[in-house]
Amino acid sequence: MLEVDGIHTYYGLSHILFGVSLRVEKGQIVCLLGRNGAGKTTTMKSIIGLVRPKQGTIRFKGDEVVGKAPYTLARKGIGYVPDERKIFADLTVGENLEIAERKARNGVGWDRARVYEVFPVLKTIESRRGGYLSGGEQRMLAIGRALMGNPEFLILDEPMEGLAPLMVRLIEEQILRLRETGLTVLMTEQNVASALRLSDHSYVIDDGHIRFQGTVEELKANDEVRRKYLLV
Amino acid sequence: MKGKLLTLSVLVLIVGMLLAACAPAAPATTPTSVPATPPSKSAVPTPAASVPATSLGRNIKVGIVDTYSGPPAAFGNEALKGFELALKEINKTGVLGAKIEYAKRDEKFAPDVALSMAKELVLQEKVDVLVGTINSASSLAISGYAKEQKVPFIVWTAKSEKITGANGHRYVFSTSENTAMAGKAGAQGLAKKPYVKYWIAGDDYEYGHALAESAWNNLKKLKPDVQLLGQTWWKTGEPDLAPFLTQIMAAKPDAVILATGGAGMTNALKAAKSTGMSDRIPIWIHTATDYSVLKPLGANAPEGVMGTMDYHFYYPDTPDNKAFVKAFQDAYGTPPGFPAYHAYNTAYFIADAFKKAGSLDKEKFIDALEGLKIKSPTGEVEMRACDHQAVLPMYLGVTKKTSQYDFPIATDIVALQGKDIMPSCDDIKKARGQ
Amino acid sequence: MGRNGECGVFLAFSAHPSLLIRESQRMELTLNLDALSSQLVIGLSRTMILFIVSAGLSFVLGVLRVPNVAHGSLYMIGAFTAYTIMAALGNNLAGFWLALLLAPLVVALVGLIVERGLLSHLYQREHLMLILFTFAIGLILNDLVKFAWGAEYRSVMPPEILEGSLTLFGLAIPRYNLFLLVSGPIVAVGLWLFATKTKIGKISRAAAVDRDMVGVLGINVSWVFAASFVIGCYLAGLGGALVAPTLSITLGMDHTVIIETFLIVTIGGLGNIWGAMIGSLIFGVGQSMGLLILPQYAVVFPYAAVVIVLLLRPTGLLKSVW
Amino acid sequence: MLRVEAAEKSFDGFKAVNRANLVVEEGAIVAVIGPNGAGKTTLFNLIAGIHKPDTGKILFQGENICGLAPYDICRRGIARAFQIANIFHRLTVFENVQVSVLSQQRKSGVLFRPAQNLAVEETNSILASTGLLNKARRVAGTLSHGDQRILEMAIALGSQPRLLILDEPTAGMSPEETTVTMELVKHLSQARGLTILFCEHDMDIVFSVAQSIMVMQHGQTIIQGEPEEVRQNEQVQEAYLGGALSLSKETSDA
Amino acid sequence: MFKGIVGSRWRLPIAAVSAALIFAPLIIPVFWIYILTLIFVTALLAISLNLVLGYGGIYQFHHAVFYGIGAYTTALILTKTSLPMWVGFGAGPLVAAASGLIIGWFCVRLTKLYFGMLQISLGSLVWIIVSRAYSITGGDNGIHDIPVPTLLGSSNGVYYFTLIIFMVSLVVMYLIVKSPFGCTLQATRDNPQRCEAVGINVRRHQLAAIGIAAFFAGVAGVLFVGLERSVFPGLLFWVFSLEVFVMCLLGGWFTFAGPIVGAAVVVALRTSVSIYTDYWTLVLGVILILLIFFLPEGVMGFLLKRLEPRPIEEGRPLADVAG
Repeated sequence: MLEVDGIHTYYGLSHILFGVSLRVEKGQIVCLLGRNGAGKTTTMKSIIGLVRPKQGTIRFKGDEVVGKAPYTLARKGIGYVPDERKIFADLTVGENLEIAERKARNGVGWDRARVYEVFPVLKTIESRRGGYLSGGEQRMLAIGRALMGNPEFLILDEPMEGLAPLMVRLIEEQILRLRETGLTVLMTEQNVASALRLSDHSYVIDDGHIRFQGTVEELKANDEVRRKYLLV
Repeated sequence: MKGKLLTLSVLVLIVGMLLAACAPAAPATTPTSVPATPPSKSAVPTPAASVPATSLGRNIKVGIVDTYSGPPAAFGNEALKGFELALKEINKTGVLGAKIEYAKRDEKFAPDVALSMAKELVLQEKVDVLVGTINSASSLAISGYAKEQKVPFIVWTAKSEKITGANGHRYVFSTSENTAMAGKAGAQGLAKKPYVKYWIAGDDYEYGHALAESAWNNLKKLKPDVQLLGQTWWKTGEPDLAPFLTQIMAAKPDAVILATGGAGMTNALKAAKSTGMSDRIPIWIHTATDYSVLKPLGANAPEGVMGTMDYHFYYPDTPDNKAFVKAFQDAYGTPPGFPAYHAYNTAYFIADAFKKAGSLDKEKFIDALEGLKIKSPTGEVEMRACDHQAVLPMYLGVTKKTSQYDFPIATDIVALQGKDIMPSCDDIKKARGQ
Repeated sequence: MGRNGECGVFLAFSAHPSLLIRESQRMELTLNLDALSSQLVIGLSRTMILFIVSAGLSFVLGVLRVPNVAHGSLYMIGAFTAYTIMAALGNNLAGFWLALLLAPLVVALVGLIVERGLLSHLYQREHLMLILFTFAIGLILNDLVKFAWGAEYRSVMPPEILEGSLTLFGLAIPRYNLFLLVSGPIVAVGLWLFATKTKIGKISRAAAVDRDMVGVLGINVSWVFAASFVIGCYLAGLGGALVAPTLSITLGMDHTVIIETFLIVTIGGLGNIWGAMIGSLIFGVGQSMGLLILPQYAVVFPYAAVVIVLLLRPTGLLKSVW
Repeated sequence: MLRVEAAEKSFDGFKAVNRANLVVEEGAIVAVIGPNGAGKTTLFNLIAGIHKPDTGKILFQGENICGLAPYDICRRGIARAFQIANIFHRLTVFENVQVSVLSQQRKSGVLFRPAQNLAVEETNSILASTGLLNKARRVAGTLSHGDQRILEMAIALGSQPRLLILDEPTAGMSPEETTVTMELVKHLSQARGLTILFCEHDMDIVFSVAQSIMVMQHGQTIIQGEPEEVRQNEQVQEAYLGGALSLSKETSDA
Repeated sequence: MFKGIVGSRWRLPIAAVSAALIFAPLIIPVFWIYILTLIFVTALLAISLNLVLGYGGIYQFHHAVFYGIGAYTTALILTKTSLPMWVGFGAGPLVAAASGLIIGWFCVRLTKLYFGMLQISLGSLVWIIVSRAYSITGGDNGIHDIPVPTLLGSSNGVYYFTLIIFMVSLVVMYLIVKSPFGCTLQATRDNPQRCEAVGINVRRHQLAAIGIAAFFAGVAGVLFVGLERSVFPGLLFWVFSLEVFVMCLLGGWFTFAGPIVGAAVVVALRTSVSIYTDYWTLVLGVILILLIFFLPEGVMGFLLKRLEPRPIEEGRPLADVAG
C-alpha cells in the first residue's frame, strides 16, 4: 500500500533523514521505533507531505506522492494523527470532528456517531473546547478526527505518548479493532512493549537511518538492536 | 505551475496598467529641450515649433509645484486647468514675442517633496517663476527657498496668512485670498446679525485655527458683546462629524463658526444637514458657498448656510466673467472653481509683469509685479506692493436651492471690497517684525 | 499612500491664539441626559462602521496572519464603487441596496485576484515581508482609484427614507446613523453565525490555529485562505459602501481608517473578532462620550486608549491567536 | 548546591510539575528521568527562570532564585543547554559562543571595539574542547543537527557556569556522537569541577554517568537516589517502564 | 581599531566610491548634488532604523519620530534662542536619543506587532503635540527659512558637511554593529530566549539599541535642517515612517549597506519618476512587488549572496556511520 524509497529530508539546512525506506502492506500494522529525535516524526511528516523530501520517492497505492499537498494525500485516503496535541483549541470536540468529516467513497463512512461508539468518552464532552481536554481525551479526539476522513491508511505518531497505562490499553484495543475493519496502520512508538504487542512488522530508525527491519519476533530476538537504538 | 502562471499574468496586468498610467507622459520631452511639453493628458498643445526671435530671446518658463495626489488633488487639478486656459489665451498673442510654457510637479502634499520639486524646477528646468501650491506648509517651505535663490514664487491656492504676512519677503506673492481676509469678511457679515452666543468648531489644523481666530478677533472688535460658549476641533479627515455637531447643538449657541475646508467641508455640510443643525442654528463657513463643494452634494446640501467666497462662476454676472466661464466650460466641461480663477489670474499677473518689465530679469519682474493691476474676470485685481498680496473682493452669501442648478448656490450676495478686509500695510510690517 | 498627513491634528496642547478657552464658559448643559443619549447613539453607529472594517482586518490577521496594510484602500474602493452605483441609479432605494450588495462584491473580487495571483505565494514569508507586500498593493490600488475615478470629491445621499433626522429624546439623530446602528449587529451576528455554524467558518477558525493540521484533514487550505481573505476584503468593501452616504468620498480616505482599524485590532487582541468589537466600542463610543466631557481632547483619544490598554495588557484585551 | 523544594507549576489547570523535589550536590552529576510528559523540561524551565513556580522553593547556593529573570539566574552561575537546538541561526559558530562568553565577561554592552578581537581565546578554547573549532566560521543554521546540539552545549559553557543543565543532551545523536558527548560531559565534570544536571531517555547513559538519579512521573518526584537504589525501586519500574516490566527485567539482566 | 573589520575585497570599492563622492561636485550638476545630499540624509535615517529592525529584529514602526524630534530640536534652538549654532546641531541627536529611550522604555515590554502599534501610538502623540503647539513649533505650517551657518549656504558646503557627518556616522554605526554590543543585538534578534539564558538582559539591550538608533535618526534630522532649512510635522508622521521601513526592506534588511541602496532608490525614483507621471506610487508599488517575488532578501541581500556565497553544507561528519 505504501512504499517509501530512499527519502532524504531536510529542515532548512539540517539533514534529518538519510535514505529512509519502508513498506506497509494492506491490512498490516507497521511500527516505526526509535528514540526522541531519531527521525520518526520527520518520516511521518514526509509521508503526509508536511515536509518535502529532497530525494527519494514515496508511493501510495502505486502513485507517486512526493510534492503533493497534504490535503490531496488525505483525500487519497491517508489519515494522520500527529504526535503533538494538535487539537484545534478554539473548536469544540464536536466541531473538531465535524470539520474533518468527508463523504465516504463507498457509502459507509465514519461519522460522529460512529466515532463516539469507538470513544464513548468523546460524546460526553462533545461541546467542550479542544483546549480544555486532558491528554488522553485529546489523543482520542485526534484519532477520531483522523477517522472522520475515512482513511484506508492511518498514520499514528506516538499514540501512547504521555498516557497513563490504563489509557494506553484502551487505545491499543481501539487500534486493534480498527485493523479488523480493514484499516492499514503505520505507527511510531517509543514505548517498545506497546508497539510490539500491536504490530506485525517493525522498523527501527536511528539518526535518520533505518537500522533494522523485521517481524516483531525478529526484533524481540535481537537484543543488540534493542539495546543500541531503543531504550531497553 | 498553474499558480506561477496566474502570478505572472497578474504581474503582467499590473505592469500593463502601469504603462497605461504613464502613457500620457510618455512623449514628455527631455528636461533640457526648450518647449517643454506639459506632462499631462489635458495639457495645452504648446506649439513645438521653435520660437521666432523676440525681445525676450526665449520663452518664459513657469514651474508649477502643486498637489496632484491624495484628497487635495482636486484643487491642484482645478488650478492647473485655469492656468492652462489663461496660457492658451496669452500665447495667442505672446508676451513680447515669447510664449509662456510650464512644467508641473506633484508635491504629494508633503513639504519635503515640494522642496525637492521646487529645487528641481529651479536648478534643472531653470524656470523663471515658481507657482503653487495648495499646501500652506509647502508654500512656506518653497518661499524660503525662493528667497535664498532669488526666484519669484507666486502662491495661488494656499490660504495661510503667514505667506504674505509674517513670513513674507521680496520674492513671494499670493494671488489667493488668505485666512486673515476670509475671517475678517466673515466677521463683517456676522457682526450685522443679532447673534451673541457663538460656538467655534473646525478642522484641527492651521487653516481651521487661523480662520477661526481671524473671524473671532474681528468679530470681537466689531461687536464687543459676543460670547464664546465653547469650541470643538476634530482631526482633519474625520469621517463622521455627526457626534461633534450634536454635541454643539446640545449647547444651544445662537450661531456657529465652522472653520473647515476641502473634503472636511463636504463632511461638515452633510452632517449639518443630517443632524438638522443647518435648520436650527445659523452657521458661517468660509467657502461653504463654493460650487465645487455644493455640486457633489447636490440636493443633499443644506440650505441657509452662510458662506464667504472669493469667486463664483455665476457672480458677478458681468460679460467678462461670463466669457471666462464659457471658455472654461468649453475647454473642460465644468464651470471654473476658485482655484481655477486664482490660477487664471496668476497667469495674467505673470504675463503682464513680464510685459511691463520688458526682460526676463527676475528682479525687474518683481518690481513690475509690485502694484500691478490686471483685468480679472471679476474686475480689476491689484497686487499690493507692500505685502505682495492680491487685493481681492469677498462675497458673502447664503446657500439656497434654485431652479437653475441641481445644487444650491449662494444668494443674497454682498460683495466686500478687498481693501476693507485686508490687514493694513502697517499690520503687515508689524507682523514681519520690521 | 501619499503623505497627506499634515492634516489631522488635535488636542489643546498649547495655546494656539485662537483657543480662547478663558472666554468660553463650560456648559453644564452639555452634560444633560439628552445629549448623553444622543451622543451614545451616534457613537454606537460609528462603532458599527469601525467594527465592520476592523473585523475584516482582524479576520485576515487571525486566519492568514497577514497584517493587511491595503485594507484601507479596499475600504476606499468600496466607497467609490458604491458611489458609482448609486450615482448611476439615482438617489433611490434600489440604487442604495444594489450598491450595498455589489460594492463589497467588487472589492471581494479585487481581493480574490490579489490573493490568488500574488499573496498565496507569499504565506511562508516573514510578517515584515507581508507588510511590505500589502503596502505595495495599497500603493497600487490607491493610484488605480485615482486613475479610475479622478481626484474630485464625490458624494452620495442616503435614500430618502434614511435621510434627515429623527427626534429622539428631544434631540435630532440622523436616520442614517440609526440605520448603521442596525447594520452593525447584523454583520456581527452574520460573522458569528459564519464562524460557529458553517463548516467553512469552523475550518477557518481551525486554520487560524494550525494551518498544517487542517491540510492533513483533507481540506484544501489554500482555498480556505482565499475565502478568508475575500471575506476580509468583503467587509472592508461593505464598510466603505455603508459609510459612503455619510461623508465625502475622496482619495486618502483610506488613511484615517487604516490606522484606526489597526489600532482597534491591536487593542482587541490580534485576530480576535470580538476583540475588534470591543476595540471599536472603545474608539466609537469612547470618542463621542469624550466629546461631551473634554471636547478639546477628543481626538487624542484613540492613541491614548491604545497606550493605556497595551501597557496594561501587552497582547490586547482578548485572547490573540498571535 | 541546588535544592528544589515542593515546586509546583500548572498551565491552564494542568499540573505540569507537582511537588517536585531535587537535590544537586556540588560537583555531582545528577540525572532526572521519567516518561515523556513527566514534567522534566518544565522543571528545568523553573530552575532556569523561564517560568516562575506557583509554589515551592528553588535554592541555589542557599539563595532563593524563584522569580528571578533568566539572565539573572544565568549570571549567578546556572547555564542551560536546551532540548531542541536553541542557537543563533544567522550568526557564525564562533559568534554563537562568543555572545555567551562576552555576556559572562560583562562585555555585551561594549560599543566601540570590534567584537572579533574580544574574548577570542576563551571562545576558541571552548570550541576546541567541544570539537567545533574547525567549523568556527560556519553559519550556525547550516550545521548538522548533531553539531547544533553540541554548539548548544558550547553556548552554555560560554557562561562559565557552576551548574550546567542539559536537557536530553544526546537526543537525535548517533551512538558515536552520544559517546563523544557523554565523554565531554564527564570530562567537564572532572576537569572543571562542573556540577551537571541533566535529563535523558537513554538509560545506559543515565546509569553509566549519573551519580544520583531523580525519577519523575506526572510532575511528581518518585525517588531520588544512587543508580543502584533507583534501579531496584519497584515503584520506579512500574511507573517509568509502564507495562514493559518484563522487558525491563531483561535489560537489567543483560 | 579598524583592523580586519572590513573584508579586504571591499576596501577597493569603498575607497573608489568615497573618492567619487568627494569629487562628485566637480562633475555632477548642482541639482543632482542636492539629490545626493538628500539621499545621504535619508540613507542615514534608514540605516539607523535598520540597526534595530535588521540587526535587532525589533518592529520599530515609527522611527521617523526621532528624525523629526532631532530636526525640530535643532530648528527651535536655531530660530527661538540665541544659543550658538553648534549647540542646536548638537542638541538634536541628544534629544532624539533621550526620546528614543523614553518611548522605547514603554515599548520594549511588548513584542512584534504589539510593539509596533504601541510605538505608532506613542509616536503619534508626539506628532500631535508637535503639530498642535502652534506658538512653539508653528503647528502644521512648520518652521521655515531657518538660519544656518554660512558654511551651509552653498550647495557644495551642505554637500560636504552632510557627506562628512554621514560617513562618520556610517563608520560609527558599522563599529557598533561589529562590536560586542552589535553581536549580542543580533543574537537577541535570532533567539531572545536563549540570550536570556546566557545572561543577557534582552530588554535592556533592546532599549539601548533603540536609544542609539534614535540618536542617529536625530543626526539625520539635523542634517535635514541643514539641507532644507525647513521642518514640518510631516517629518514625524507615521506614513513617512512606513516609507523608511520600506527602504530598509527594499535594500535588504540583513545587510549593513542595504538601507542606503533602498533610500537611494526611493529618493531617486521619487524625483525622476515624478517628472514624468503623477502615478509614481503605482510605479513604486509595482517595483516593490517585483522585488518581493524576485529579490526577497532585498537588493543588497541579493548582491551579497552573489558575491559571498554561504559555505556549502559539509554533510554530517560524525553521523555517517552505518548501523
